[in-house]
Amino acid sequence: MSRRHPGEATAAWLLMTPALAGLLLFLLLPFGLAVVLSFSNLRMASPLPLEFVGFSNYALAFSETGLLRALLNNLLFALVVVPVQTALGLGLALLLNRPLAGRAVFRTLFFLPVVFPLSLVAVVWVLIFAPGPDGLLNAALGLLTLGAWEPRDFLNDPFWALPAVMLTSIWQGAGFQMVVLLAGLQAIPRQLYEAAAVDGASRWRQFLHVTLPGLRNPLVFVVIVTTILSFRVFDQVRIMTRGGPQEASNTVIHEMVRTAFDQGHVAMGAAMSVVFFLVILGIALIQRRLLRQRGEIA
Amino acid sequence: GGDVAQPNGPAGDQRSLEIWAHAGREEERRTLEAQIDRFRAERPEVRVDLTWIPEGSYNGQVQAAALAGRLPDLLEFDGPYLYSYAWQGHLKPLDERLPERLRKDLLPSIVAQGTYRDGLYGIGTFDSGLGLWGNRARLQAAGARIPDGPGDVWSGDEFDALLEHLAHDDPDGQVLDLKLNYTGEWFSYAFSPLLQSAGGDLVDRAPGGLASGTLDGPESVAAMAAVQSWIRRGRVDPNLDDAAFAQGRVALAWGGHWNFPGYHAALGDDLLLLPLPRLGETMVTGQGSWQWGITRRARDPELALAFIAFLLRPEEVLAMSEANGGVPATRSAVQKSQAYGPGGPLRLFARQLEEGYARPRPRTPAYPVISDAFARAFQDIRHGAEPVQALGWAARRIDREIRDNRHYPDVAEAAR
Amino acid sequence: MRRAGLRALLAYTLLLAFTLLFLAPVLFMLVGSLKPNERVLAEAGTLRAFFPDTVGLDNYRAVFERVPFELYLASSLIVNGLIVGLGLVVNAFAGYALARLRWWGRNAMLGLVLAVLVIPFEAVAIPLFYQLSWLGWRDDWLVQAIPFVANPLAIFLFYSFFLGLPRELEEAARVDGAGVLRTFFAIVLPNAKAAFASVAIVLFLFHWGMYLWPLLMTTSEAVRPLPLGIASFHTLPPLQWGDIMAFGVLMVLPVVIVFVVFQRWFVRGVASTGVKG
Amino acid sequence: MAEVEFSNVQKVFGDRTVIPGFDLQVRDGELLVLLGPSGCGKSTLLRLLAGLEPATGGAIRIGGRAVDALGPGARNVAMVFQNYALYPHKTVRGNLEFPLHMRALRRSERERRVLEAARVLGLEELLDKRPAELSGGQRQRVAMGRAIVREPDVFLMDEPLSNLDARLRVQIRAEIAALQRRLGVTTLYVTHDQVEAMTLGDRVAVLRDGVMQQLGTPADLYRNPENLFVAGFLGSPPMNLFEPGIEVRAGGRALRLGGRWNTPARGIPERARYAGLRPEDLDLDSGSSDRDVRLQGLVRAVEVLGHERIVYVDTGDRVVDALPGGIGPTEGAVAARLSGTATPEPGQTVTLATKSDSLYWFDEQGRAIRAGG
Amino acid sequence: MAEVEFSNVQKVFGDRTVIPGFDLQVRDGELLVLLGPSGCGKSTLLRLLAGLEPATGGAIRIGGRAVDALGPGARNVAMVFQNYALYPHKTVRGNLEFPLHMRALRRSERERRVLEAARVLGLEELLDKRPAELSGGQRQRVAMGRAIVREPDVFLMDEPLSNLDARLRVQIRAEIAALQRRLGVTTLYVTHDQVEAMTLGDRVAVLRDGVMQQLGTPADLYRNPENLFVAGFLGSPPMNLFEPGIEVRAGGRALRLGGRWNTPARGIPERARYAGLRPEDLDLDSGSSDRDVRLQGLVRAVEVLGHERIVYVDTGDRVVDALPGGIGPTEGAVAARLSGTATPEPGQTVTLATKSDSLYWFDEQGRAIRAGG
Ligand SMILES: Nc1ncnc2c1ncn2[C@@H]1O[C@H](COP(=O)(O)OP(=O)(O)OP(=O)(O)O)[C@@H](O)[C@H]1O
Ligand SMILES: Nc1ncnc2c1ncn2[C@@H]1O[C@H](COP(=O)(O)OP(=O)(O)OP(=O)(O)O)[C@@H](O)[C@H]1O
Ligand SMILES: [Mg+2]
Ligand SMILES: [Mg+2]
Repeated sequence: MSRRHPGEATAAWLLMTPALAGLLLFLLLPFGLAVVLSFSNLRMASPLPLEFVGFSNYALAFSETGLLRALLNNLLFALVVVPVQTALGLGLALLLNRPLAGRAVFRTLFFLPVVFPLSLVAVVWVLIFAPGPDGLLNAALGLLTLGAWEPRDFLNDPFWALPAVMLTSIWQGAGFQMVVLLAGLQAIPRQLYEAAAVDGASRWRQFLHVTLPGLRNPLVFVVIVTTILSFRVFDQVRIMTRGGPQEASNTVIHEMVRTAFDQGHVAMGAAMSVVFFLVILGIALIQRRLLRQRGEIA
Repeated sequence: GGDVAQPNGPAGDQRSLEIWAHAGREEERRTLEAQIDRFRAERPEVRVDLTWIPEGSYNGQVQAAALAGRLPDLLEFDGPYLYSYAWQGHLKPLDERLPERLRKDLLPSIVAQGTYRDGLYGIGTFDSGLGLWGNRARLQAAGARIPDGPGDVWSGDEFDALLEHLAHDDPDGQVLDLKLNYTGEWFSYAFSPLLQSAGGDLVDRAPGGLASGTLDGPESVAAMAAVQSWIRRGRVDPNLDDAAFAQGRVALAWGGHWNFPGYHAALGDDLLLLPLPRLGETMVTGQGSWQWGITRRARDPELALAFIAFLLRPEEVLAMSEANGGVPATRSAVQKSQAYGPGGPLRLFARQLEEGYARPRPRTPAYPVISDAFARAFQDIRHGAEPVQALGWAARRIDREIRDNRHYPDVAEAAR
Repeated sequence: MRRAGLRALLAYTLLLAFTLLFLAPVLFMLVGSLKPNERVLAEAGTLRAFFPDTVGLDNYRAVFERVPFELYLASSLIVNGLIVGLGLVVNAFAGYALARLRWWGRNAMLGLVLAVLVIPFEAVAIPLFYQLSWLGWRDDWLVQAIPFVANPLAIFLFYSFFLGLPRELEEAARVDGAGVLRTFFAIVLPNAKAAFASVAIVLFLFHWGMYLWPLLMTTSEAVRPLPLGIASFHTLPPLQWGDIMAFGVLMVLPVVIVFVVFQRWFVRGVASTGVKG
Repeated sequence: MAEVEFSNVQKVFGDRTVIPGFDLQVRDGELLVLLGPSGCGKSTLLRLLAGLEPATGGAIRIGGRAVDALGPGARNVAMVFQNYALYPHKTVRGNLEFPLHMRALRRSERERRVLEAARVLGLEELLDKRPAELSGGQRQRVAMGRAIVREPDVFLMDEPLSNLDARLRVQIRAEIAALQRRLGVTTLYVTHDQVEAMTLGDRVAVLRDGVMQQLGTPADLYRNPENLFVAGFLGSPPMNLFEPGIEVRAGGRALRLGGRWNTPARGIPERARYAGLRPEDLDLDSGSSDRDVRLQGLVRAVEVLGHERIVYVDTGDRVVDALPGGIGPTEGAVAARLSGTATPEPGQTVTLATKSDSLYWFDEQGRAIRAGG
Repeated sequence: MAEVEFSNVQKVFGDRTVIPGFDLQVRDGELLVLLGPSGCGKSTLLRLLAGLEPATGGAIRIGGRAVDALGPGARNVAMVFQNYALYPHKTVRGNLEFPLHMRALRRSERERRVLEAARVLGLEELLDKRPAELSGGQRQRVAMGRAIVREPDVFLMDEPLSNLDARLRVQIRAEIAALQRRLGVTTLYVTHDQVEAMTLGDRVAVLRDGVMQQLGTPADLYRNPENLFVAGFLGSPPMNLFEPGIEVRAGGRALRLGGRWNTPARGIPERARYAGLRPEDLDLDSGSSDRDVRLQGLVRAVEVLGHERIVYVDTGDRVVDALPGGIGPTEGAVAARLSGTATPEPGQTVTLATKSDSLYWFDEQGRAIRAGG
């Protein structure tokens, strides 16, 4: 068939080449390198010769570094942030999907945190989480609980550090979910609601039988994206807690950067990259399965 | 005819110097910039490119640049990294080139810190002083005994009791600032002297020495337990705003020479400089600060050395010392220093360095890992982890690092 | 009628409550940036955090005095300009070739793009850092931008957008005598504004806050982007919270402007690309 | 089953009055078609009846009960939407079952009704498919099914055929008619297609800009249109409408058509301003004397449709278009539906003839002048 | 202008043969309609001709020149798409100009041609508007305009009217016919609407599953369908097709229709298996003796269309549906187009009569048996 379209094939390769080169050079090649390096003893600060060390980096990464704890933290992070953030995004989208004056303004306001770079968000929230009764959050909680709240040093409290990072992330990301879900809501034909109303469905039933099924694809989309982002958390941790205290807020990426960059243990960092990739791949595969199982709906 | 080179023209003799320095306090940065200007005033043919690098990622930057072959000619680095850089072969030894007169003038702590396996690789223009800042009024109100020199310090028990006394009159009971808001190197620098005073250390300093048995030995564990108890009892201010002492929220602050300008401005004559407490027989304190070294790839090592020599002139040493409060690195400058000279308010720091109370950090390329492991252990202990376990974990990590690097054979020497 | 009114009231109440939650940190930053440094933290727990009694632009002045903010901003703008500018072209090209043209290797390429879609950048950051360092390439604008130009997500977004574009438009152009490239530029491009706008915003948002990569790859202040700037500013003693907040405001301003200008396109673009999945 | 009554129903959107005041009584069991051009307010009326829009004024009764305060679910009406509005994620069974579910019927009763509806509509095989897997015609039937399982008082259908192709439209049109007659449920059917209206409706209400133009049986509307609008809206091709010259001549009042003066035997009413002629009332002039009105002109176009021919003849008369938007080659041409076998060629000159009592007359306001009126 | 020739053209998508081998000669200047049900491959044929799809086999010639190796731009054909495919970002002028631009015509020439096309189609006022601002009919005209400015060898039109509403469709259909005749450009016109095909085509090619069923003038196809499919596809309502009992009886071969045996005067061909009757050939039995075939049955439904009535009568015969998908109440009913004024009521028993030479006969394979054959 392509024989009949020589011009098209040439043009296609012409168009494809820059992107292809970029993907190969900056994604595939380094990933291959990560795999190779993860079996070596490469250190950034070592003049010693390179050696093959087998799987010892993987073994050590799990036994001696904070990787395992970091993975668990990421998992916990995802388990909390994904549902909460999605529910919040959905709630906001539902609120904004009605003909209210000032919808666009509210939408912009809720989306505003999304445009905030995480490095900035982290710095601002460090202040919000300031310890002592004068800290913004402590003071607010004190006010809300009529003084019953014991002020704490959130970022340095092994119990609170991870929730603090979660809260920051939820605040920053809910607007994104909202926009995607709002677009999804607006794509649901109004007539479906009208049909349901004529059929005698209450608002709640309409939500269950029209809104939720209609939002299935956008919901899957935001859940997947948020899950993957949950495993990529780095900036907040680096700036707010540096993984502490006691690894309580450490994350995979943070551990990886700390190992490879701060301590120069590149090979072990590479091993962590590979582990991290496998985790993400697992999530992506589960996503594909879920999508395919009921993919015929559209 | 503009392209015909003039024999004595500036173009022919243009020499340039690329410098990386850490982005410290504002006065410090201004002073270094002024020093460069003065240097260039003397040597107009010299071009100087100065890059400020944030402290947080300094070592990473150096390593990355080394990897890419993009190190500058003249490099400032925090003392403890010297051994690692030297082992990796990034630095040129300075011994042969350094004028004997200048070398003699250096404080012994400077030489000790800059030496790795018989070579001098780095020279600081100032050293650091670590001590306790006290609020005279509050200490007196609590009836505290005021030590009067490095030989006469509070014992651990005395210090504990003092904290409780002070806490009695304090609204929130937090009376001590350990600068917990600091990150990175601070913890090893500020608290390893406590281990040493108690008889422990970060690592066994004998050749081939490891951390196990030392860092997690009973002495070290006891020292950390003491620190943990201060925190646990609520005596320590988290100091998030870096102003606990200056605002008078605490009576005592672990700190160093760099705190002086701010604290002096805030407390005036109420400001007291005190030695650290001792946990064993004698007090031990920290030393070491930023140093200058010439990289192996420097294009013009003579010029780089000339710049270091320029910075070591007494008036330049004093200028920097005045800017950042650091202890002048040369004896001549110490003598002239208002702060550190006899009768000066910071005399204690100079004495600690000159009289051997200060101990350099372990002079091994493993130091960054040691420091990081200890800092993590410290954080864990701060948050309630058992010192034995936290320190044990750190010791194992350090030992593995040392073994992985085969006790740091002298490969750079061979490769030279 | 009354029920509708009540419902609207409830909706507004909820919206306002959420607005407060979402806006509080932003306001806190904005107000903080206008207050004297030492009072930012001191008043954080009081209403003064949001209703200052004195305001001034001193902190903004201080930002420019203490660090070369304009250099950071320029770097960020240049790097993001490169990523977005080149990224739109390169990824749109690829997305179009995959969605519309018939060529040998198309399915393989599509598979490749979908496969690398799941490789997170963080997983390759360290080896890529090594790879480029061995080449001696670091510490400039290009090294911050070029690795991000080809973006599998952007390719995929363009791909699905182009798939959804009515094929007849291009076929009409082909019958009218336009070649592949001509068709792309004269017919497809002008009708893909929503896709371009939303991919541009996505790329911009993603990379404006980029922290890890420049942390690894840059040293000089001349090429240091804003996120590194604020991180180092945040650790630069003495800690002046007012200055930090002012830095933050300055940093986020360009993105807010970009977003407010393009948000209409963005919302539409989200609807037309990602969601259908 | 119930009759439906609109009394002075009004609807204003913002500051636009879409329905200025509408009265209509739909009889019990009747299929009443609302016919009118796009935007005239047909859907709005249905939606008012279903309770999907609140009325601005007036009252609506279903089966004698005022429903204005009831929500859509409480009115017991079923609606078939133009694009069917099937629940895309539910199977056909799920779609049919949904309204029963909402009424909390017992499971066995639900199943019985669903199977019954599926049988009536020939959907048995499709019960487990989803809407995306169905053809247009099948979807249409599911939408109908969802309406009939309810056993509602009233069916509302909003252009239920407009998404189907020509052939299917004809077929399902007949199905709907038969089904409605069988079930005997009062039905309001909205369309802008006059053929649909004519073939389906027991009665047809013609709307324009929210105002009822005429209400009657299809034959009535076709034969006795009350105004130019109705006359020009029904029929395909629609009635030819002229604004002829009218003069008193020898032999009585005469009108100028096709370039010549005709004196119709039946006379010309006093107030006559416009004249109308149905295409099927025109034929080629055979010289027969009972065809006393003749038009001559040039054949512009001929359409051959198997069983009939439509010839467009350019007679040079002032032709009136009661609807907006007419341009192009048939503009100004007179359409004649020829029944014989003779087919004129385009370009040929022909004479068309008709009986004078086939002429429709309208006054200045476009109102029909009834024979003898 | 040029003739078009398909020789054994094949098209396979994946493993699906859509066109198994297609031959057709379109004469210079002719308007040839490709007619067939949805999915039969009409669009595919157009796209093969335009070069938008490569053919799997065979050869296509335009004006005698093989075009198989040429890209779409080089074939000098113009295409009108079903949804017009107007460039949304260009004004009407821009749309009309684009193909000329591609041909690198001089500016003055471009302007001349655009203005000329705009004049022909009445688009002068709209030149500076964008497609989104136009009505459906106007868009259709712009699409036509974009095709004619090219002065191409061949026009290709893929269901160009299916997006218009009923009334506009009728009007623009006539416009297209007139325009094509005026320009005299060879035209391939695709539709699945038999009315469109009949009214527009010089000749009509009926397709089924990619295979040509019959090629001829509309009248020819209508009067002499070559097989059941064509017979059942043309006409609205289409031909009534029966599978009657056939026996030799007293008086000759007889067929059983409407419950009684008829012995047609014209006889019944030997191989006859299926019989067909056009609705307009059936009328209420008036006892006239030249109508020698009679069917009796129950009236199921009546459609009144102003000028005619269509009555669906349930005669109890085995009725054949040549097209898929026929279910519902008209199934099995015989349609009769009544011309008189008498309108039977549903439920009434009527007798329909026709002349025996109106009967169509088909053999077992569905092939027509020609009169006397
Ligand atoms: N929600 C609304 N807000 C404002 N105007 C509306 C609304 N719904 C309908 N209209 C206007 O009311 C008029 C009547 O609309 P309606 O939908 O009833 O027309 P229709 O007769 O059904 O037309 P069609 O045949 O095109 O469906 C139109 O002019 C429309 O623009
Ligand atoms: N690109 C393609 N890939 C696979 N199958 C195709 C493709 N294009 C068309 N077909 C199939 O070929 C057959 C003929 O399609 P085509 O579009 O030519 O039909 P058509 O006669 O134009 O129908 P319609 O009247 O619905 O437009 C259909 O069954 C269709 O599914
Ligand atoms: Mg409507
Ligand atoms: Mg088609």
